[in-house]
Amino acid sequence: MNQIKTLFFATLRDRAGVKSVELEIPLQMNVADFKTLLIEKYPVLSGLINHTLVSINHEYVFDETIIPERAEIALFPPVSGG
Amino acid sequence: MNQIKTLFFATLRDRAGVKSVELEIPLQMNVADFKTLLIEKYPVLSGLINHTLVSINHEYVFDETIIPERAEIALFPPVSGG
Amino acid sequence: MTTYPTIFSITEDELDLNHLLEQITLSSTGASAIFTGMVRGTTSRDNPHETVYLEYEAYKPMAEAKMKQVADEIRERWDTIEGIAIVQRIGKLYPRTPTILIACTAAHRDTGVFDAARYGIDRLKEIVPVWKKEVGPNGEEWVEGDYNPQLGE
Amino acid sequence: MTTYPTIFSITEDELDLNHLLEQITLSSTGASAIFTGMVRGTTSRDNPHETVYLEYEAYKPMAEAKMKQVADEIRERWDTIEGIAIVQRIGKLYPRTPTILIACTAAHRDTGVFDAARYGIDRLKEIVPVWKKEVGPNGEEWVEGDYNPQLGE
Repeated sequence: MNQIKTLFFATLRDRAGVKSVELEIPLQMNVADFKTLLIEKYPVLSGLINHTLVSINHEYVFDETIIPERAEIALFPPVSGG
Repeated sequence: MNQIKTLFFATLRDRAGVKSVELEIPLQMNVADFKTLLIEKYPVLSGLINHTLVSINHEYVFDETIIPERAEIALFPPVSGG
Repeated sequence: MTTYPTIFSITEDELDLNHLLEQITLSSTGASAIFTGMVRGTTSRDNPHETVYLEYEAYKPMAEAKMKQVADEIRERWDTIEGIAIVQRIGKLYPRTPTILIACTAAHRDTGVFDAARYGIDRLKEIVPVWKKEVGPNGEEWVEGDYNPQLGE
Repeated sequence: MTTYPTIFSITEDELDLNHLLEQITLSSTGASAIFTGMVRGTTSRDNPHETVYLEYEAYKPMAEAKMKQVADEIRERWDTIEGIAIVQRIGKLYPRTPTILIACTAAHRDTGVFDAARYGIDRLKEIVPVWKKEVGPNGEEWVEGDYNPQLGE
């Protein structure tokens, strides 16, 4: 299994009610499957997940990206800084 | 006669050795004739005069402009601020 | 060989333009273009509304990495740029407060320093993970961006 | 009705960017573009040379009138501009010192605020009666501009 850390920001943190969580996921899981897993765990995120950006270790990633071991994954809406 | 004040800046001041001078000039004199008069008074300016900007009462003027009464005339090289 | 200063940070402190500019000014520098964004109290365009304050949050280590990336992108596009400073202020910020700054310096003003700053602020707003919750007279809501980064961004 | 602030001055004092920006930021302001020019110690382009210091002088009342004119020209061209600050520092100024500033503010960054600042600095360098004498390791000379104002400028 792969021990990862997941961070939630902005809308996603407010909705899930959690800032960060440590999870065990299968090795070689891709981001699309990870999103499915997350929605099972946090059904309240289901309406947001298609509008969510995902980063791994501070780089943007996409559905087909394989999650490396001990990754720091972050989930957040399109950015609105400035 | 028209009593005017003439100011010299930058290269022109250094060359003429004067910052400002009060002069009496004929009424209705234009700028071209005034330049001629100035070169008679300050021959050292003759090499610079074609490269000199002239203002009257804080506005740029040209050879054909008639000098109004009690004008403040300034002579200076193309500006180089910034 | 001169090394060119690149400053980037996420901070809760007031932006000090004088100090930031001083840090990116070299002996060869003759020009700077600086952009700042401020909290608007009154917005007229699109959806007119009043803002009491904005609450900014950042994913700090990734935000600083993306700021560095924006600086690198600027240097790839304009090799005339000398110093670059990028600062995002976070926390609870009231109208009229500067919240973001990007400053670029160069020897001369006609070699892209304005374009570089403009490019920089556009990119910062696309890829730097910072968000703001807007608090108005009638409640609060997260402001949503609309850019989806592509692979490699 | 809002009146938009326009600040212009010739000064011997240090430029304070924070204070100038604060003075032209309204509750409706969301963006500023600021240009500063600095004294270069080392110039590589055209005629490479070293500068020990520059000595600036101005025809002050006309310079302030022409700064106001530049601000008016900006407002004619970009009706989105809210505040404008223009300051020229004069006196004996050493490398790395900011000597001129033009700042424009607007509600949003995409309505000409960068172009307005760019236009402003180009015009200031054409029509504002300020000159500088350059003092280098081998003596001093007046820097010459090359723009000839036309009737009505």
